[in-house]
Amino acid sequence: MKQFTSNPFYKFILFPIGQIIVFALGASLVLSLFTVLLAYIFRGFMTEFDLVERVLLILPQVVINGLTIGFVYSTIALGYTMVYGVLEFINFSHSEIFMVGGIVGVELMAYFDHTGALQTMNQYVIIALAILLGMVISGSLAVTVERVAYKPLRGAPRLVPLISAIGMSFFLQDAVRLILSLTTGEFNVILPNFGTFDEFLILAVPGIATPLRFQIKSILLVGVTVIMLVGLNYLVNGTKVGKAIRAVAQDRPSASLMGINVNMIISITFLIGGALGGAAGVLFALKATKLDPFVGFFPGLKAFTAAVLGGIGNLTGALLGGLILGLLESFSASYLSTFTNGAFGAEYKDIFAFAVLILVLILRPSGLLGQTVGQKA
Amino acid sequence: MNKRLLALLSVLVLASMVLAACGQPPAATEAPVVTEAPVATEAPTEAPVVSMGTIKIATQSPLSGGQSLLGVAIKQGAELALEQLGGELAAMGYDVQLAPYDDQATPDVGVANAKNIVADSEILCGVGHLNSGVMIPSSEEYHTAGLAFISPANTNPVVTTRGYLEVNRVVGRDDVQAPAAEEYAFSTLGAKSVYIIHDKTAYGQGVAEFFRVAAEEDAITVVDFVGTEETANFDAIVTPLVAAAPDVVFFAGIYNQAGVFFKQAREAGYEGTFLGTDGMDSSDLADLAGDALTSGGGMAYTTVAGPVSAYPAAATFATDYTAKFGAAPEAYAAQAYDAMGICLASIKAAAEAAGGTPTRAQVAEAIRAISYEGLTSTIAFDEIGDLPLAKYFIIKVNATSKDTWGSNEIIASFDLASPGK
Amino acid sequence: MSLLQTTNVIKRFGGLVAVNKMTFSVDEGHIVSIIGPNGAGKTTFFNSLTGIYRPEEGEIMFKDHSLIGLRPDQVSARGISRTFQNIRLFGSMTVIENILVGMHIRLKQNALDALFRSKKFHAEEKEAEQKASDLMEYVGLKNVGNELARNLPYGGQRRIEIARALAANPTLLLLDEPTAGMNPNETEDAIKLFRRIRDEKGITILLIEHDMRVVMGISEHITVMDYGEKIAEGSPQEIRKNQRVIEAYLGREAASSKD
Amino acid sequence: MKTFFSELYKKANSGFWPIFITLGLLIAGTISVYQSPRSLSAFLTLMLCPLLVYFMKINMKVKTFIGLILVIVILPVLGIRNIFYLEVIFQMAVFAALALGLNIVIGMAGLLDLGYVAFYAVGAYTWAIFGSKQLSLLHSIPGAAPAGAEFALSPNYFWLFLFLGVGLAALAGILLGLPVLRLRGDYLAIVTLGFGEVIRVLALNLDKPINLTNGPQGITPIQRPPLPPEFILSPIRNLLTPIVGHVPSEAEFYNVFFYFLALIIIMIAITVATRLEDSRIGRAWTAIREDETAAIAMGIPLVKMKLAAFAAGASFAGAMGALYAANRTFVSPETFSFLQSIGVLTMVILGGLGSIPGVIFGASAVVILNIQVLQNFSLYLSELRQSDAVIPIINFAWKDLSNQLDPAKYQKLVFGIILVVMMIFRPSGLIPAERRKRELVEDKE
Repeated sequence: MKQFTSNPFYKFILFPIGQIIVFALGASLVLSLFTVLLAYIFRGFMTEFDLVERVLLILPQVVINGLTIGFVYSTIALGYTMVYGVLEFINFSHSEIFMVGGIVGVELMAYFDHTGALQTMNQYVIIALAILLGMVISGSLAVTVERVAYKPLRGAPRLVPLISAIGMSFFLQDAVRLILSLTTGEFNVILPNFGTFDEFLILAVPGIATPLRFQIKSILLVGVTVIMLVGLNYLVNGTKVGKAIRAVAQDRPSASLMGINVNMIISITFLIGGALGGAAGVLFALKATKLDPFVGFFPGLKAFTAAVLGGIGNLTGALLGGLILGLLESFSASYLSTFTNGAFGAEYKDIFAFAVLILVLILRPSGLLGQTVGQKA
Repeated sequence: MNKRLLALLSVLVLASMVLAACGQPPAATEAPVVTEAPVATEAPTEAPVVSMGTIKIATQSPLSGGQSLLGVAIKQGAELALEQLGGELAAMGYDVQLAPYDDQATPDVGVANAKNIVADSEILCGVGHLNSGVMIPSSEEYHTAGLAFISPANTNPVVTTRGYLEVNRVVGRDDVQAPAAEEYAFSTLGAKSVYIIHDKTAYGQGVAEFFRVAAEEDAITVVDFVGTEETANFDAIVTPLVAAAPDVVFFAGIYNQAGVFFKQAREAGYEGTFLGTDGMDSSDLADLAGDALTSGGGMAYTTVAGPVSAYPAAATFATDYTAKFGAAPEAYAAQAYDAMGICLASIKAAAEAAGGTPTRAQVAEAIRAISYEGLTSTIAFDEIGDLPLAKYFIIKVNATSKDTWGSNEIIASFDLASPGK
Repeated sequence: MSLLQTTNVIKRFGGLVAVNKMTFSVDEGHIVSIIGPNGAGKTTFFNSLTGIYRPEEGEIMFKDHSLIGLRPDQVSARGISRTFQNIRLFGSMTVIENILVGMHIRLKQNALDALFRSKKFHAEEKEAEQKASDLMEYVGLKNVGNELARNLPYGGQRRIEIARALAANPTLLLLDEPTAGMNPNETEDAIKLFRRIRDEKGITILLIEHDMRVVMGISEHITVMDYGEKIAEGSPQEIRKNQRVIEAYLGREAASSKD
Repeated sequence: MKTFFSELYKKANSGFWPIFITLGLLIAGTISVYQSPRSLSAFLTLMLCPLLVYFMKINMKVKTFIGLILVIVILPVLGIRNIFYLEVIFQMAVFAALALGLNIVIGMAGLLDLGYVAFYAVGAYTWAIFGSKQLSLLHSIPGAAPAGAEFALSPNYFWLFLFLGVGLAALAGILLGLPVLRLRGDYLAIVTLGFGEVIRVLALNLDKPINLTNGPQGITPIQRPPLPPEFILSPIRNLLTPIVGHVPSEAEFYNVFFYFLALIIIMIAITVATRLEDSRIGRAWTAIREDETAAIAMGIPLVKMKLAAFAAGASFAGAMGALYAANRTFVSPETFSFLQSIGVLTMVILGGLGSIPGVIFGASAVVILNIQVLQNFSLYLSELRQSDAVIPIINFAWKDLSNQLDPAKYQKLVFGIILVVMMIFRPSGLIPAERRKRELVEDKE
């Protein structure tokens, strides 16, 4: 048994994928059951329609939506959590790194559209290229931002680099807007239509009246994020660089004494986090079909919430936090209106994440998977 | 406190002074910059007229940012009108100038500009705004200063229902427009159920509420009434929507949000008809939504400012506008042209009545008294500054990309009175 | 009757027991020391006394009242003041302000007094300033009241920290390695100062030290800690002779100097 | 070069020069604004005077006198010639008060609050809801204005609500603070950001189930406090008429009125901030900022003091919120965006964390930059764009300049650059905080 668990295939592929599946299914199941239970309880209050029936009607789709966006949050949250683990610093501009990745990806597809390559090339190759470019650009941007705006402030009081990061976030939003406006005359970027991503995989489940509809791009999105999560897991836990990152996160001065180039490792951390953010941006663009320079703000905040929810600094925690947050958001936004009979609805979707954040920070500041460590005196 | 800082500050102030000095047209040392109306030089003034001083007409609309396309059209429409129609005042000896302001589609900026505008005593009349949310607070300033403004685009009823003498508009109102849309959904489309979604802006929510009232009167089932600021991921709204499968989805908002929503709703399997109001009137909508506009039950919108081709009198206007600005007039350009025309005619009437430069109050009174033959219709204002009968159009979208936006067809147009008339 | 009495105090960090069953007392009017090698748990014990850490088990009685569960500011209000091992002054405040912060709990003014600059406020501020000046002089500093604390030399900062702690009118003063980093002359002055504080102000002093000479010179009673536990206590003479202490000190120091 | 400037400065700031320069600038500024009331450069010259008054070595009494003349006589008179200036100064005062409040939270107590504008919203909506017809519209559809809606209160209640706004904002500060103040600084920042957003979303959405805020439509009209009675106004009017060249209208009087109200509030805010700073409470805040552990060991109750900082900071915003609602006669959720919070943060950072003169300077500079310099620059560019002018050497026609290149629209860019650059190069701000020097007994010897 022991031999099996130390088998790299198990350790780096089977185990993380299993973990993801368990997290995704577990969180979905718990929330679904909870919602259905609520529906049964409040059934009597609704006279106009059957609450339970209405809840069940869209439940599968709500779960799928939640998981899809949850995986995007997880991927962004990894960027926050890695940087926090190494530097104990909230990289506020990570949401803009995410946005830049998405816009670069869409612009590449728009370029292919312009040259006509979009219709002739294999759609998956195009997506792969877009993701790759998004990762490269976002990763290098993250490293640049770190060098310019954070590195000079290392060692300063905590709030100083945070304020600098907020400034950077604002700067990047408007800088991207300026660049887009000057080059294209407007700052919305629109995903061109191509391939079969908009189509559905329809799955008829016996016993459920409406068949489940899986949008191909949702499946693609989940697939790609899972691959990246597994890759990251290998990188951090199975390679020398990963070991160095963990060492720096544990104890920077000692790591430096051990001959680890701390600056280099910090840059690599930003590179990896940024690249993940960029990839998430492209995947998000695929789903949203339109991006603008301000699109990163809310996903960024939610991903940060996810990171805190899972336990900041903890990679598995970020994954779990992202999934839970995505599901919570999807459930609340889809059902709030039904349960309150229209008094409250999807308009509270964005502040729902903040409510979760505040509750987590008050009740369990170390997050779901974080260790309880007292504040440093 | 150190010296270097003071030195630095002085340099900064000096620099900004220089900047500001450059920022002014050579003629006057005044800010903000004022566009010299071409009429001053181009008007055929054979005999020298006695100079009666300067009269300025302000415009306020978003000249920058996301809605600048429409905002610039308002400014340019007014500019063209001043050039073509300003001759009579010039002949009386007035130097008529345009004073364009940029409200950035933001209430705070609009109000600050409004204070700047009312502070300039040479401004006797104004044209603006694009957004009702900006017009309403700004017009409080115009009202207290007694400066008449004519809106070429604001459809929110509150703009005029406050009953201010100084506030007028040459377009219809949301509480007619939305019921017109509802009427189309009910009678033409035969809708039994409708899903109403708005963008959480003053405009969108206003229209949506009027639509809801009208729908409930016709016993159409309102499946849900949702406001959202979301711009990218509409899953949480689309899922219940698709499950409820209403006949019509009414979107009260602006095209750049609606386009994405339409697309995602179609992708998720919605097959009914999309309906919108004048916020949809942009060719960008077709780029954003693509096939979603024509597939299923298609898409239509109501507007208070039809395409220029809908106004027989506006044919030459379109050519002149295109010749001058190098682009075809967007929505509201013709309305802005009329608004400026009314300003000029009213100032002239008031000047003749007063026997000299009129006061703002006289101009405001003159506007209410006028009957003006405009591009869009013969314009006269009722006691609160509305048109007695305003034009409303229903346009069906046939375009699936920006280039084919012109293929949209007007399927109905009405002349309707405001409620309570 | 002892002023401070701890019984079986245990403080754990995860699996590590930093302070193990410390039973210990300080008599009023004494100068008492805790010594022990690095990492023996002295500072953790201090932090448990002052409310920064909450011990898992045990009892801490001060003037016959339990300190368990009190916040540091409440402990301070009961009459325990402290200094820190690595000086923790408020660097960008002036020296006088640092001392005034120490008086925080003794000042009676409230927000309204401050806003309306009541007579009470002026009188109290003036008195506080006077007292702060006196304290500065008492610890041997002159004409530095308006300097920023961080601009003072090391020895001066140590003194201000003591003045700041005294400002709260404590009954018990906890000094955490107060002579660390001082040269012999400075150390000599510091020892004199501690004696004066006890003799003139009647303040009981509990100090943590590393430097045996300091401790032996002034303490009436010494407790030795190692690995979180008390391994010996008694008068300086007794401690000096205690075989276990010598071993712990020499053995550990010899061992630690190897790696 | 550097020595040249410092020599120049030294020379300029000794002997009779300071008063000469200051008065000269004051007179020149006044005359030029009077002559061309719409010139930006003239206005900026005049705005340089308060800075000079602050920095130059002049007798305190003379300083106060010059300051008072400027504020009580010159500015209102010039303001009636161009009420836009009163608007600019009003905004400067509003934001200066906000910056002073935020400065207590961030600069003094060291708590980063990214949702500060929420308290501003609380103040504004307090008067907006009660000072408008909203109370009789609670059950009507947002946007519809049924006949028969009445103002619930007489405009005189404004004064009461000014205080209620302060109180409610402070209460909101305490309510927010209670659960979150134990958090570490960076978490606190994000939670306050969330709080700011929550307040905005509530303002946006509380039009149902009860129509409390009128949603995105905003609340209008909101009543203004009544002007002083006629027997006070008419002599002023008579006095002013020849000076400003026309009979001042009621609208102009209202602007002057609000200018003075804002001025009074800002004066109170400055007094409160300075007095709190220089007291037991202010020292406790600074101690917390410097070193929480040491502060608590010195007997400072952390949570209580942090709550006090939140409440004090919030109350400034509450007062200005109520005043803002009355001035605008309109509030809508758009005003209370995250951008606004960051704008106030930028003012504090630019001026100097913890520095009262600094943040006032920061607020003034950012307001002038925002509503005057950038706007004018934008208009200038759009002017150039319409002209046939060509940049000489590179032969670039202004006409081809993208109309997206519009400085006024790039506030975020400006804020972002200011924040990053200040943090890296001058974290203590342009006018850094200075500790008060005390006249100590020891120094007298």
